Amino acid sequence: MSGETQTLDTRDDIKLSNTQIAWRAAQDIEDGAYINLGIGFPEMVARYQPPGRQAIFHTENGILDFGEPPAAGEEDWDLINAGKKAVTVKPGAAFFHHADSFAMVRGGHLDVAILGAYQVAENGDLANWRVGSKGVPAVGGAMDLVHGAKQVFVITEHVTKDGKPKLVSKCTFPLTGVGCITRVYTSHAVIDIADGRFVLREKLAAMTIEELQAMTGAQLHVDGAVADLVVPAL
Amino acid sequence: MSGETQTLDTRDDIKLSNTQIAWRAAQDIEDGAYINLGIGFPEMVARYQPPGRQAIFHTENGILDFGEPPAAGEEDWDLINAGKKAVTVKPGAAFFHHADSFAMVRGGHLDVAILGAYQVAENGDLANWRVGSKGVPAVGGAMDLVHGAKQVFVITEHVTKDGKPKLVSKCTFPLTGVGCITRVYTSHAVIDIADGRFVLREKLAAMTIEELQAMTGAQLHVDGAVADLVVPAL
Amino acid sequence: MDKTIRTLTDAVSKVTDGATVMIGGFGGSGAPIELIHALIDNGPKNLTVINNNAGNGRIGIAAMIDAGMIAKMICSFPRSSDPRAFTDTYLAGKIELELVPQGTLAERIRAGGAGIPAFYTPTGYGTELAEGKPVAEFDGRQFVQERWLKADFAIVKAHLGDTHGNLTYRKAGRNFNPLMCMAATTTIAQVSQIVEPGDIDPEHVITPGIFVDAVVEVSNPQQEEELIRAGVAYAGGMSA
Amino acid sequence: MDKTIRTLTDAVSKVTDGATVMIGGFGGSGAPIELIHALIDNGPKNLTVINNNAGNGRIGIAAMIDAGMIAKMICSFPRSSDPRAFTDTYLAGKIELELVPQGTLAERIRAGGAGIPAFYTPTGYGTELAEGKPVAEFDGRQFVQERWLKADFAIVKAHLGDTHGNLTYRKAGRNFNPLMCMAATTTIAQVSQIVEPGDIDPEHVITPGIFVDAVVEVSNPQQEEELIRAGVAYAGGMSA
Repeated sequence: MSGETQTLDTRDDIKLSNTQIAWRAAQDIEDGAYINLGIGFPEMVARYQPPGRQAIFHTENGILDFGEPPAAGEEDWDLINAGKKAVTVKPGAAFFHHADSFAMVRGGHLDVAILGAYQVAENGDLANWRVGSKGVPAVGGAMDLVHGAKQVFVITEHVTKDGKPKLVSKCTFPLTGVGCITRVYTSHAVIDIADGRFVLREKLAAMTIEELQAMTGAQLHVDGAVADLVVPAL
Repeated sequence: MSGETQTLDTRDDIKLSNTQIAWRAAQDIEDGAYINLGIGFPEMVARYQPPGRQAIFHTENGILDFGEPPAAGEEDWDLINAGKKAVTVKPGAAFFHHADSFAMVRGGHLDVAILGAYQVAENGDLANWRVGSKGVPAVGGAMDLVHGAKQVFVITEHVTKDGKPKLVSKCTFPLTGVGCITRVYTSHAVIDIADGRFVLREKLAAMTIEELQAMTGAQLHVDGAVADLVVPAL
Repeated sequence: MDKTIRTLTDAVSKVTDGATVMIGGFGGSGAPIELIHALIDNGPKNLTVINNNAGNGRIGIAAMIDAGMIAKMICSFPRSSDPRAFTDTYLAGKIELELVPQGTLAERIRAGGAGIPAFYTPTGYGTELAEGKPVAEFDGRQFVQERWLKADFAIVKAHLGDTHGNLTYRKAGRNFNPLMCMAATTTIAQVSQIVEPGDIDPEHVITPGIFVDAVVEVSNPQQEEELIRAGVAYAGGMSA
Repeated sequence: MDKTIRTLTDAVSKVTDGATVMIGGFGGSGAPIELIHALIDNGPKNLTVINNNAGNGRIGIAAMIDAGMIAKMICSFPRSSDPRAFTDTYLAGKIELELVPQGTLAERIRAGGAGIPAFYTPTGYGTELAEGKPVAEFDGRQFVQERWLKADFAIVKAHLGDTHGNLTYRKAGRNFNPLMCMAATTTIAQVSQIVEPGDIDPEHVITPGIFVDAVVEVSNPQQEEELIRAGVAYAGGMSA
């Protein structure tokens, strides 16, 4: 399958930007949800909470209900998130130590964790911490976050920069977790993982299922309606 | 051995009272020691801290550095010890939950735990939670306290009310813990447990080692000087 | 988001027959007497109850036993100054008992809340309470494998609670309460005062709101010890 | 009882060659920079260091690496904005790395402090970080067995400390610090202010004094992030 997809163009004209992927994922976060956003791209999701909904954000290093970054020059470097960026707290925040923080993670208390990915397999396996055996390995909280949250979402480009599929039948990069991902938001589609299969829920209206399948490294299944993936210009 | 000892009289005239046993144990608690006293008789030890020494008392239900009972009528029933008696706190006290409390116990952070006993065996086994299989069993924190404290002492009468030895070659009552006791303060002697043997350290001057041996259910070893067990009138 | 529930009865209304219920408190300290009595009024049966003790006198958990609501107690010390309710029921063979050393009980509940399915402890090794449990050697010493404890509901007593569910406790009333908040699918807290988010300093929150589902205000909570001394028996129907 | 130590150098004087040292902090938040620099001045070698990260820039743990003091790092994320010290030393094969998922690292340290020699976690199952570790099934799911972590010394940064060793922290500077206090034979805390017993409300104590052996006052502690941004390199000899 990867042989077919290598000839594909990523077609920037008909894909979502990262901010649009983040916006789409944000629409599925319910009011009052407790959520952890992975460092980097997933942090964008916080910007697009739908009006009237208030999610509560958890960061591994011991804060619940943190908020926006402070103004430049106003940073308190004891008040940072897992990405070591300065943050603020909202009324109702709490501080706690790392064991309590990961009790929240591992103990199933988070409603949603949203992470980036190098590869996601149709059985829910995730690879997102290293791409090979060279250099200095660093895992942080990724392996913990994929276990425990009630739902673990991935947001990602549908294919790599050189056109290889990121949704695959089996991960070839080192695993972060086994059978842990429940939903994937890509630049082209929204896909659930159920019973070891990719189930297509939404796709860009401008492309066919066949075109999407050609960009995907494992079989896409259809189980009920496939909606149009519609996002605002951002 | 129990055959011999059944004929013994407990000889009230030459034994320590409970307060005297508690006093003797208290002399071995160093300044600044963290200590847990079992419910009941062991609680008496707190009264006899030598002048100039300040031990810090831990109670399983989540207080470090608690103090005397309050005056009658001044009780706060959220401020109790493991025996459910009202206590007070000293300056420098801390409150914590049960998992942190038993982390202190199990994690080796207490310097000393002092407990009562039905039987202590020469290998350090302790039986102090039930004497048979009838009635309602209740264990509380006894099985936790015998593990983790750097030293676990027993204070006890040397023999039972009907003259049977409480220091035995093997416990016949259900065990609280295996190989956990390091020192025993009795109504007649101070005995260390080392390498699976009772080693006599102090005895009442009014009795011979042979007389003490006759009241004891396992061999008493002598390893160095045996001091006189001297306590004040209390 | 507002986790406030207006009445005690509503707060415990989802507890139904056969549920496993953790109840906070050590003896009467930190015991959610008003929530327990509301639960008695609602009357679910065949409950498994997890508490350090097993009731005292004729109120609280003892009154639940008297009402025939409890099929099984998981506890460390089923004795009290007036243990008749449990003792009589147990000796009559009408209630099951799982006796757990107190520190192991606390750690099993914490493990349930922290997603740790099993752990090893020195506690109980070589005793009848470890019979049938796996044993393993680490660093030359023997340890017993213990499993996590979880529950459908936790019913706890706190001091302050904000509308997000952040809680503080009073003195030794903390005990098992914060652990049980973590280990239950649904946690219901009675608090002496409901405050606004931000009124509790984030440094002083003991139970973060993520562990709490419902908060109900009981502004002058009863103390089990005082009720026992006054000889009170819970007569039912007083929670509404 | 007074656990106060007057100087930073005295506070870390017992840390000798070959010791295992837990160092608190997550990145620069809660990192005991002054104690680390005093340790560099004392100069013990062949240390095993446990921290979430592995140093940043030319200060703190990075400066320890530059000084050739660390034989092995146990951490979850040996990367930073300026990771040269660790990266160069690691790629040159001159420092050993034990990489541990962050939550497992926290739980292993807590287990060390709580007397739990081993526990099971879902984290890492099926990944290369679980290779060679025992696996067991509980409730139909696979879990990895992890062992406790203990240390000879813990070096932590707190906010208030009383002379009995009771500690509070500042905001997310709490992180690994309270856990490391529990898991070390000897715990040394730098605090912004030493206060009298009773000045910290017993309800607000985060680390009870039983876990702390020495308290040293550093009234205006440095923040790693600010030093990095200022391009500071620790030159040694500045702690006395």
